[in-house]
Amino acid sequence: MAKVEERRSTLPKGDLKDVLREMLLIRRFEEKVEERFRAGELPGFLHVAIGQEASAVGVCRALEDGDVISSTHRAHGHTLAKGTHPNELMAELYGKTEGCSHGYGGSMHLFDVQRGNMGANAVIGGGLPHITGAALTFQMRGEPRVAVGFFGDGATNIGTFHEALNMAQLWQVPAVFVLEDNKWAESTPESQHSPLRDLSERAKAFGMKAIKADGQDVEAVFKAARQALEHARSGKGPVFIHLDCVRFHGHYIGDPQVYRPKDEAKELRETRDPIETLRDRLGLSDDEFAELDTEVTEIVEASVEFAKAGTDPAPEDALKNIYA
Amino acid sequence: MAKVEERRSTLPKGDLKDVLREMLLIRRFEEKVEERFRAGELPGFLHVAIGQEASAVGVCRALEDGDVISSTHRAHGHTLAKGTHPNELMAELYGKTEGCSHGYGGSMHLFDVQRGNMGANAVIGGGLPHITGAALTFQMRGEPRVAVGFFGDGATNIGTFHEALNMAQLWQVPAVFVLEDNKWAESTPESQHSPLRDLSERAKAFGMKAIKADGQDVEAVFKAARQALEHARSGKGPVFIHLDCVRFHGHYIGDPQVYRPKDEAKELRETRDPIETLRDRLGLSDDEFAELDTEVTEIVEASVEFAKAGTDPAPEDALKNIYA
Amino acid sequence: MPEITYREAVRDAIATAMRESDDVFIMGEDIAEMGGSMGVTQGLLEEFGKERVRNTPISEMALAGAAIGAAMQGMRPIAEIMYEDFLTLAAEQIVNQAAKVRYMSGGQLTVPVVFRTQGGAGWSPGAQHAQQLESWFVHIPGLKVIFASTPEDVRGLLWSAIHDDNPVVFFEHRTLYGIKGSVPEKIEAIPIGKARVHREGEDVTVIATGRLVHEALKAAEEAESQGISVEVVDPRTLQPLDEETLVASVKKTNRAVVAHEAVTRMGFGAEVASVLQYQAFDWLDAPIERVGAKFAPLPFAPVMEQFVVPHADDVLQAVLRTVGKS
Amino acid sequence: MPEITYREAVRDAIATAMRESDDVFIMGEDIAEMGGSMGVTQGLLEEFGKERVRNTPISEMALAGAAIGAAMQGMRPIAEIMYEDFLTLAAEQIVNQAAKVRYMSGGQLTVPVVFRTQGGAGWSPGAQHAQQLESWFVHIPGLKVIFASTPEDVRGLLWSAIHDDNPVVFFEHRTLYGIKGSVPEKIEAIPIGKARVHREGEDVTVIATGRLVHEALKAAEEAESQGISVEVVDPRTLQPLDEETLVASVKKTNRAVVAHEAVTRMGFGAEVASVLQYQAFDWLDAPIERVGAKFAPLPFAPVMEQFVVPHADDVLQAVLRTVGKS
Ligand SMILES: Cc1ncc(C[n+]2csc(CCOP(=O)(O)OP(=O)(O)O)c2C)c(N)n1
Ligand SMILES: Cc1ncc(C[n+]2csc(CCOP(=O)(O)OP(=O)(O)O)c2C)c(N)n1
Ligand SMILES: [Mg+2]
Ligand SMILES: [Mg+2]
Repeated sequence: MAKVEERRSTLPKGDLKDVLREMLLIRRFEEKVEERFRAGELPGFLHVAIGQEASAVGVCRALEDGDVISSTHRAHGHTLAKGTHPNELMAELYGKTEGCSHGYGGSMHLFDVQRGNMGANAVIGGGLPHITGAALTFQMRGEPRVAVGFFGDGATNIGTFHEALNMAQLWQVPAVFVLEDNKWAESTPESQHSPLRDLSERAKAFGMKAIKADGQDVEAVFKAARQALEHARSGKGPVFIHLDCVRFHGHYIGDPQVYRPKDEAKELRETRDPIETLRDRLGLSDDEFAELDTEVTEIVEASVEFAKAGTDPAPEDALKNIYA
Repeated sequence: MAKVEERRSTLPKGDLKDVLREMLLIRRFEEKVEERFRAGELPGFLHVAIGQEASAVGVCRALEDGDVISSTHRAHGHTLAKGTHPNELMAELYGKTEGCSHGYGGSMHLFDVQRGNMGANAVIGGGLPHITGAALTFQMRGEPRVAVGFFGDGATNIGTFHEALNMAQLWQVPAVFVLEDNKWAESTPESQHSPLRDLSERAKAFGMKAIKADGQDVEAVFKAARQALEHARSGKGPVFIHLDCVRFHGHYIGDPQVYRPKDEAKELRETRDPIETLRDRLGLSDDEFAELDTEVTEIVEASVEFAKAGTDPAPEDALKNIYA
Repeated sequence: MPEITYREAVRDAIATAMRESDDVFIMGEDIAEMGGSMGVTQGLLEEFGKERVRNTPISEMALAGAAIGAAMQGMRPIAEIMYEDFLTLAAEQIVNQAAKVRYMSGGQLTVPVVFRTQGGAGWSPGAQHAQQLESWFVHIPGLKVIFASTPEDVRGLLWSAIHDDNPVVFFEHRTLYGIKGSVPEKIEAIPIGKARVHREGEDVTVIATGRLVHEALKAAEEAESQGISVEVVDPRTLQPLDEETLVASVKKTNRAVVAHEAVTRMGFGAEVASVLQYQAFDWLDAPIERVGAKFAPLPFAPVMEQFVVPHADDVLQAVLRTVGKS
Repeated sequence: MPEITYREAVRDAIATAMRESDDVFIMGEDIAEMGGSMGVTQGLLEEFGKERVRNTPISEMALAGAAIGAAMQGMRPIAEIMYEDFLTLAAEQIVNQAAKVRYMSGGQLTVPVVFRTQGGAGWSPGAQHAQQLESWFVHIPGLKVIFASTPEDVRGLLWSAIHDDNPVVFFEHRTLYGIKGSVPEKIEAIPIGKARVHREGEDVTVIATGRLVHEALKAAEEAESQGISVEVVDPRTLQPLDEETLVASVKKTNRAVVAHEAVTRMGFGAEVASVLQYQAFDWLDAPIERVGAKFAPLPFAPVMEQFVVPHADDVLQAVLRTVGKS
């Protein structure tokens, strides 16, 4: 477990380039996933997090060793940010035994327990009570660990969300709940799925501390996460982080987005791209950026090679891992 | 349907004695139910509303013809207040075909559709989405009706509550949600089941209008209900009413209340009895009160006679009413 | 007779019922602008507007429960649960409320609601987006349960379900949306509780539901080429169950296979086998075979997924076993 | 061997496991000061404190889900769902999460959680407080399902469930809490997946669960007085199912009755009957009889309730039918 004195509330300047690199890696990874899916190479049902790299990276950078996360159907970014190697993630998407869930999970069921990823979840809100329970365990064992649950704006409408956060607050467990508010739940705009225009108000139903941040600004995300984690870790109770995010792409790969104003995504890309924002802030030259890009692109390409060269499970493997 | 011009926002003085009479009827009815249950005459699982008469009567008095309610496991008071004859209610508790649910329902499943009672519910929160759906129907049909759902403090922890109220607010349906906050969920005090000390804050998660009132003061309840109903009926959206209530008795009949401070109920009885409060306010003499008491006691006694003389269903009747 | 897809058939039943009566409306997640996650409700928003083609928040309990409340007030809502797996979230409302309100009220209320849902494997979504749970609802008195396998059946049965005064859990199969079939020009109600004999045969009866009806028909052709005559029957309504037709068929063929995509253990086939062994005991020449998914959650990797769920060949092997040819 | 009640047996298993390991704790509604709605957990708060005997809000989803999350972190939580009917609320977490997490993670995680619950009719609570839903969970790969009928079994099996690394749905029957039986001085684990032969017999095998075990034993005595020798077997674990013991018994007696309190249709008996007809086809001299609740929600009025749920006489009549004596 990381030592307390090492914790910082802002990202040291020297780390920022690495943060940019990581966001870019996620971006290129997701683009590759879209490409490979459209090429017919990837089975299943996939949701990419293009545009939401800052929330994954900002939050996961703020974690200490021993902290755990649970993710959603839109899980690739969180999984990479929590430390799973791109090879293992890509192999999972190809259904290979080398995958992080050994081919049993797939895009919506990514696990990497060793690295503190308690699982993506294809059921909206499904992972939130696990966070309450994990945090309860840390509390009961007196361990200085925090459990962090990601969820979307659409998820704030489901009963599981209410019950899980309410219970966490009641018991003052060290949990942080991170709302990635991209204003869409599949095809349903926020105005059609929630009566609130400021979803941080949800926290008031539990009296939970809420922190708002620009989810497109990785430094802001990191800062909010740090603050929340400190609060939770020090026994002051759980925190609700509201991240104002955007969705650049369709809900799932292949989504024609008939329901969405034509220019919305384009505009968002121009104004709220977390990668462009940080790049500008760092004043990176085109060459410097291209260098980073080449680096991560190679990692992504290599992950595809790794995945393709991976092992298909045997059909009968389907009967393993059902019971311990 | 009652005419709009007849609606009043306070109880006319002349009605107050009748209101007292009705609360007293519920009180004596519930006491009789306890007595008959302890005598071994009543089957099943019963929860009485002794001490909470003001919320049932205050709210139901404020309704117009055509308005509907849904109730909880603690349903006798609501049912009587909504107009079901004590005979039919008592007959139901005795499992007779003359009962308001014809012997199929029992204490936790009281229905009286003709009188706008859409049903008690033995599942916490179970009836709340029905209120959203009934109100939606009124909205879609352009009928000036309101659907009113009762629930307890314990129920504010269940996902159904969150989903049902959220949806009602989103769609701005004519619904009123009445929280009877008696500070206990079975054996669990509010501090052990909810992180909030003011449960009207729950409404903030939906941006729903909230009204607070003393649930032991029937006039205050009526006023709050009137205001809420007007709001909902006029298309301004649903309202959350928070009633500060008390529970005089055990959670269920027979509850030894080992978990409860010895004097709590006694003190509450002395200070917050809705019947005593109204009686004092009306300045009723002992004789006048005794007269009322005799009147309602006779009604209650008659209901027991009626119920006992009722018809047992035939065993095979159990196979009726399963499908329409 | 026009040819339409299973998807169009579902849509036609909904649209026609909505045209006919203002009491009918549909609510569900992403059913409006997007036309549903399976494209079933495409075009309905444009025709009927957003009041009657109502997007809901992600609130399966309230979505089911609000539909129940509306039904109690005389509406005929169709509540779409996007994936069958999410029935687990709506289970309380469907099982404790919809199924029982009429009964608990001693017959005062009816709850004419249809819970439409879909599921099924074959596209590698993983363990939480494709399980088949129809047997759960067959166990609950007060519900009707339908699982149609062809465009004609799905249209006629959904029509009947919408007009039925009872709560109906209506299963569609994801992989069937694209299949085509001819349907009557005008929608005809198909009675709830009537099985359909898809193919007559003498040697073995295969009772199949959903996708497995098509697999059974393939298996039957293959069996025929091996000299075995297979009768294929689709119960279509799992509750009430047309025991008469099933038993009559087995009394004729003396052998039975029950096939569905759901896990075999405690699947619908268990009920059918139990009914058959009881009512056709003296007619049975071989144990009743059950074909269903192997006892595993649905795995992601396609090779494993294919291994878990049953196909025509599994049905064929079961048929062959019943005639002692395997 | 001491005599204790079924209630005390449950409590003893929990308390002993909690003494043995700090990883074991129990959470549920009203389990602390009140000792549970059935008095099962009385005294535990005093011994273990409110952290480990944890009252929860009325939040069945989060209660089940938090237990799952704790189990994923290595705890061994016991989550009490007050009434079986409320499993419908926790169903998503139990079925889509607990049952599948190990599988979906490719074996990285274990989820050693016990979902304890109780139900059963006979006290007129009405339709939402007494249904029996064990068959639902038998249908879900990844879960183990236990339903014990005696103090000894409930203690030994709960002990095993708590120590098992898989999610277990553990059913208790409300009307059994008061029954007494002798138990070993020290708790002995009873293996999950082993049926118990309660009574040996030659003519008919009755396979019964929960309350019906006791009804079956009564029926067996009555049958004996009529010259029919009945073997009574309690599977105890419904998943995994001890098919071997059941089949062996039926191969001996050539006749079978399956009895439970749940609704017959799609009840656990359907699975048992299907297994038996398959594996003991050539040994069966009569159709397998199923005894269960009639197809109705549970009515309130005692006369109707008694009519709906099965009793010893229903088992007896079924036994008589199998030997052609009715
Ligand atoms: C319980 C449940 N209902 C419905 C779905 C289908 N579904 C998958 S993602 C999604 C929208 C989620 O929106 P949000 O939570 O905002 O996350 P985002 O996709 O925007 O990241 C829906 C409705 C689901 N997976 N689970
Ligand atoms: C979903 C569900 N969980 C648990 C119960 C058991 N139960 C019945 S009443 C009750 C307490 C309810 O408290 P509250 O809502 O405050 O109502 P009150 O009894 O105080 O009127 C509980 C836990 C239930 N009926 N339904
Ligand atoms: Mg979103
Ligand atoms: Mg209360």
